[in-house]
Amino acid sequence: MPRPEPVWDDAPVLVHDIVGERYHWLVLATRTIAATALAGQFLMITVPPKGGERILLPRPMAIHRRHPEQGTVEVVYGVAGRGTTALADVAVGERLLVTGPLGRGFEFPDAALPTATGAQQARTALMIGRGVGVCAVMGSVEDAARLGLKATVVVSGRSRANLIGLADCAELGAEVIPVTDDDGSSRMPALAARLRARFDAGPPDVILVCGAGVLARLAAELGAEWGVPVQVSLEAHMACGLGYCHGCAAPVATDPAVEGPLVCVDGPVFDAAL
Amino acid sequence: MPRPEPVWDDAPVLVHDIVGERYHWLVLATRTIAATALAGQFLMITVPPKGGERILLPRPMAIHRRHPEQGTVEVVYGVAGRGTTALADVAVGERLLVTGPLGRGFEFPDAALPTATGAQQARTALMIGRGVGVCAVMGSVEDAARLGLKATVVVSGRSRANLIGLADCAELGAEVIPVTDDDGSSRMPALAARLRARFDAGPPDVILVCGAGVLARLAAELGAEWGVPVQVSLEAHMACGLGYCHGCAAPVATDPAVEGPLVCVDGPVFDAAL
Amino acid sequence: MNLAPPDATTDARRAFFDARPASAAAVDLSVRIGGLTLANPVMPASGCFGPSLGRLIPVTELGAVVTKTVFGTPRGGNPAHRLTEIRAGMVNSVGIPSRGAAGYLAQQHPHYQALGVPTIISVGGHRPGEYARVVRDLAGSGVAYELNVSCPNLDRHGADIGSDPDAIREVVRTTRLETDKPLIVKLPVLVSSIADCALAAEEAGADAVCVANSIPALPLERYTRAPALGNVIGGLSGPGIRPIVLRLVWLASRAVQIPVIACGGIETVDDALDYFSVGATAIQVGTASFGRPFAMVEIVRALQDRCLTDGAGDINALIELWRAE
Amino acid sequence: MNLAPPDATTDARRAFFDARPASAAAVDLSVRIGGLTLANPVMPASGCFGPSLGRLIPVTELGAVVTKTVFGTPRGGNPAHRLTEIRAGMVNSVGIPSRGAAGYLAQQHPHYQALGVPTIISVGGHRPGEYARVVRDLAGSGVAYELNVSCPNLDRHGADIGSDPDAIREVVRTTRLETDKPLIVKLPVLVSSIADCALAAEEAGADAVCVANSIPALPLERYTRAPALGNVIGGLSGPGIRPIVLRLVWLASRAVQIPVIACGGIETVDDALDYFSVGATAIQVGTASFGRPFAMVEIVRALQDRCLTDGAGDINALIELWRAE
Ligand SMILES: Cc1cc2nc3c(=O)[nH]c(=O)nc-3n(C[C@H](O)[C@H](O)[C@H](O)COP(=O)(O)OP(=O)(O)OC[C@H]3O[C@@H](n4cnc5c(N)ncnc54)[C@H](O)[C@@H]3O)c2cc1C
Ligand SMILES: Cc1cc2nc3c(=O)[nH]c(=O)nc-3n(C[C@H](O)[C@H](O)[C@H](O)COP(=O)(O)OP(=O)(O)OC[C@H]3O[C@@H](n4cnc5c(N)ncnc54)[C@H](O)[C@@H]3O)c2cc1C
Ligand SMILES: Cc1cc2nc3c(=O)[nH]c(=O)nc-3n(C[C@H](O)[C@H](O)[C@H](O)COP(=O)(O)O)c2cc1C
Ligand SMILES: Cc1cc2nc3c(=O)[nH]c(=O)nc-3n(C[C@H](O)[C@H](O)[C@H](O)COP(=O)(O)O)c2cc1C
Ligand code: FES
Ligand code: FES
Repeated sequence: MPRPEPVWDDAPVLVHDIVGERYHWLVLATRTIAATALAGQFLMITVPPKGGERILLPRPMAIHRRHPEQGTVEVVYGVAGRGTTALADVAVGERLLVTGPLGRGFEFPDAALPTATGAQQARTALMIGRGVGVCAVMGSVEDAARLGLKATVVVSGRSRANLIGLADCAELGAEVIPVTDDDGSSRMPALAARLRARFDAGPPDVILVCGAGVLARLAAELGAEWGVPVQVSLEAHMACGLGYCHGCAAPVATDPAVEGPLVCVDGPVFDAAL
Repeated sequence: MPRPEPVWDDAPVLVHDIVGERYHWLVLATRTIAATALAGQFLMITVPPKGGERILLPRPMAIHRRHPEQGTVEVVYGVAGRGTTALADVAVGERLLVTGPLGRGFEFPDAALPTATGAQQARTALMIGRGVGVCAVMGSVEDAARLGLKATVVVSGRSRANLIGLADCAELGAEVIPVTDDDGSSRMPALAARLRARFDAGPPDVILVCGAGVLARLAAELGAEWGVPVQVSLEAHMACGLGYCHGCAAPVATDPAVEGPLVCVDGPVFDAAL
Repeated sequence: MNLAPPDATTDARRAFFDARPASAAAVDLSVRIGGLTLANPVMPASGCFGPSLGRLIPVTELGAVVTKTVFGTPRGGNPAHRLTEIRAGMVNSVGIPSRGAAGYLAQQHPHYQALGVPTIISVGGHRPGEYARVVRDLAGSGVAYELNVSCPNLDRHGADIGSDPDAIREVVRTTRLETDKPLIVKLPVLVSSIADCALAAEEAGADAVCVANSIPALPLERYTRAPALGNVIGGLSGPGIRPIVLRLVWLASRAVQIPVIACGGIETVDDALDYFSVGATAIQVGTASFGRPFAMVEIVRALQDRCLTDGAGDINALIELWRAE
Repeated sequence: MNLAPPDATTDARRAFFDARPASAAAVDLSVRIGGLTLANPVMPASGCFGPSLGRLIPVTELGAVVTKTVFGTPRGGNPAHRLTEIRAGMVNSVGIPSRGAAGYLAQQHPHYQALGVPTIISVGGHRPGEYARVVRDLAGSGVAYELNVSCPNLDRHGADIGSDPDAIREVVRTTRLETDKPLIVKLPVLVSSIADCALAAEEAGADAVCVANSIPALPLERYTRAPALGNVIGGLSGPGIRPIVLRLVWLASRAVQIPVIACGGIETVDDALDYFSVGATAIQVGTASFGRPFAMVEIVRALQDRCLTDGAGDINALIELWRAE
């Protein structure tokens, strides 16, 4: 799919609320981005100066939901350091400078798409996200609903109150597998066993996962077992989001004479090679 | 008079209000400073960090009023740059780190003090201040009231609404000569004529003035005409307020091999030499 | 959710792309760098621009563009993390990945040419002798070369080439033999005497100096105290370095006759005028473009507007109004 | 010492002057600089302390005090304004007024002696050869000498003496002949190679290096663009310079065996630990004391507390826990 042309926009903040115990929910009015963004693409959000605090670099944030008819996008973020702390101070009615949509998103491989003539049974996709990582895969859950794929979403988090996207999945008709740290269900052998039990008989046609850690390794393992493609969304520190600053080297070992992939343009979504 | 020992204090802000159109009025609870400060001494006020704004150097501020019984001092300040802008954000109930009392204050020369046996007529003092410069002389107005001197205070400002210390002078029984820019009464020939008319027949015994500009020159001129001593309070950029950083060189020409006076310890009050 | 539908493009953005008034466009902001005349004195800092930024802003309003530094042979750059932001500013240890001169010419230069703006090619080297070769390999591409001498001299235990006036002389002298195009020497901050470095460049035949590169720094993670960058050391940039670089520009401008291009923490037209007031002829914008992609274009337009409001016929007249001395 | 009774009104101040728990006082924070043992590694930066600060804080809790730089003959200092604050930090152009060595001994040293803390005397010179003479004239006063080589070399067009390793060697070699007391060389920031400068000091017989002085900068007034300082150029200090100086301390520590005393933007125990983690042995606090006169004492106490909570028997064990490598 050709990538949409990025634009910058001075986007009014329509909603800025707390969700769960630790996350912030932003709804931004930005018609062009809402209309063009692909699943898994992201924004660079410039944090406005406030009370003497100056944040120089924009912060990359996944586009959690796209509402092209309303001309809005949703972002969910956690407060990590100076930038997100200052971002949390922005009030409804203020504007945020955003650039997007950016990067390579998730794309269902042809094999996972319902054929033109209609497949015999619905194609299925497994999405896996933890914390705000759920946001990176939510666009694909939207796409699945639109395209008629059956989506199963593993939503992982510290506790039930901090699971992101449950309402979104319900609205989009996706099956949710909620797992949390406090009851141990998010831990690796438990989750792996649960997914194998759920899918060994009928594996999904694609696995989409956000995060560089154990979840990505689990997805790669299951993908290899089931023989299905895996796509993983990665993070890197970023300055431009457009491919010119070379700041967002993917955390992979490379030939010292050849630059490795850049997360902002070659990713954030990469094909997982086990 | 021996100078009181300076202390630092973590002083609760009891009042923080706007006065006139452009000034901020602070009442700080700081018992030792309130009890020991001499007229014309000053504080170093550390501006607390807030919303990412970091102010490194404390800001020198005259002690406008001392209330030893209540354990409080008053400060009146105008917003000039980053430091005073951030200071204006401090809320009642917060604490301000203050160091003081600092510097050489105003001191009535013996000739201006009522003699022990009682002078034939009350001694008189003329104070001159403009804008927040009125604060530097207000301590002497307090002293005059206590010592039984008759004080006349020229209170200069842009407009009537921005004259500082009118209520204080009334409370302390001082005569006020209010002069403002908007009716031209603060301009030099007019003010000089008015003071000559008021005092030529019976000059004051001392003139105390705050400011390095035309008012100080006028005071020096009148002092020379009338043969009375003049003391002037000066400003300088300061870091320590205690004499050790050598940052507050008085704006006077000096021998290149010998350091000139330091405003924080040799002043802020200097004897005016015409 | 039932939210009021916003406009397709917000007013701010629409206004930005509206045509400029003819009066503004008529202001002469042109400056000369050696034999080259640029339409205005505003350009990006090397490494803080690429043709992809041209997708977001009307890049033809700039005086020139500057490429990321090109080395003679390919380099991969530093390991992640390559950048971070701390209170003091941005710190980057990108490490100048490069496709080499041939790779630049084949894969990147065409995209620069397509921008329709003069392209200044930034050139790097591991030793003073290497710069001339890279310029030769660039085969006349670009309108000028910016010699980035803030590179460790591998022949001299790694102190920057540009911290040694003799090495600067060698870089410029040898490169001068390869091209008649303007040579700009971009100096590092950590030098004993910026005047000596600028003078060395001028004497050896440089057409301008650029002052300065980012300032080497070591950012640590809070709490863990682990180095925040894969390369441990990176370059500090952004508004916090401005007062340090202002002094360097002031000293360099007093030392040499050739133009001084200022670079360090410029975000607004007022920052640019600060540098002009201490002697700069042109300015480069680096870090500011990340947070505000249109920062450079805004500065160009604001210079036009200031000329009009201050009654200055051209940029030199405007600068004269602001000379610090 | 003459501490006024703390205010009845404020708990914070009363608590500050309360006796420390015996467990804290028992922690061994001592460090060695040459033959000298200091009770702890915390001291003021030269020019940011005077006996009058001892009126506000229990100065005996410090490891040492450092005087403002003393020159051989009297100097008046720079014209006003001598300091300002901008967003990047504090900038001072005090210009080191000095009463000369004789004046220092007669009028100032007695006040330092009365503090009851080891006094390190900072020494300045206009040429490399001058330092030895000043130290001789100081006639054995003080426990150590900090040679402030961030002074323009009047024999060499004004680049700092300390930016030239040969000049550093000359300063140390000649001064070494005059005294057996520890010599600390305080280096400037704007040098091509801090490692070369630190090595030059070590080879010539210095007992420690102090890294570093303030960073030369040019602050302008907003709106008018007039220089904000009477001397136009001043030294930038405060937290904004910390990442720059951290790198210098890291490089210097790797280059030499002698202790490195870190100085630059230290405000809290965490800043101190940052420097310890990259190799510093002791730390100096400058700008932070102006806004928070008790900053140094707080750092000493927090180091004691950290040793207790982290189970470190002494400062070296605490530092080991935090070594960056
Ligand atoms: C493609 C992409 C999508 C993302 N989507 C989301 C999202 O939907 N919700 C969300 O909460 N977070 C998301 N993140 C992470 C988010 O960008 C960081 O949490 C944020 O940048 C932290 O900034 P800070 O100033 O609060 O933290 P600090 O630690 O103070 O930041 C210091 C510097 O490091 C960078 N940095 C620190 N952590 C990260 C990180 N995890 N990723 C990238 N840069 C980092 C910052 O941008 C900054 O330059 C995403 C990151 C990427 C790359
Ligand atoms: C002894 C003394 C008593 C004072 N009393 C009062 C008072 O009662 N009320 C009042 O409003 N102001 C008073 N001032 C002036 C006050 O200190 C300044 O307005 C204030 O420091 C400005 O700080 P800023 O950060 O807002 O301004 P900025 O311009 O941002 O300050 C930049 C730097 O310059 C210094 N500076 C700027 N202007 C002055 C100045 N006029 N005097 C000293 N330093 C300055 C600041 O302290 C800071 O270091 C007094 C000054 C002195 C020396
Ligand atoms: C991400 C990044 C990459 C850079 N790459 C280069 C480079 O390749 N060559 C170069 O000469 N300078 C490079 N620089 C330095 C900038 O050109 C500029 O000198 C510095 O950032 C100071 O300007 P600023 O404060 O406006 O950013 C880079 C700076 C940044 C932030
Ligand atoms: C007001 C002031 C005066 C100074 N005077 C001297 C001095 O006389 N000698 C010296 O070696 N350094 C002097 N310095 C530099 C400091 O000692 C210190 O190196 C610098 O301020 C960096 O530390 P900081 O960020 O903690 O302030 C002075 C600094 C300031 C702010
Ligand atoms: S963020 Fe700039 S290249 Fe990826
Ligand atoms: S303010 Fe430090 S000496 Fe006066």
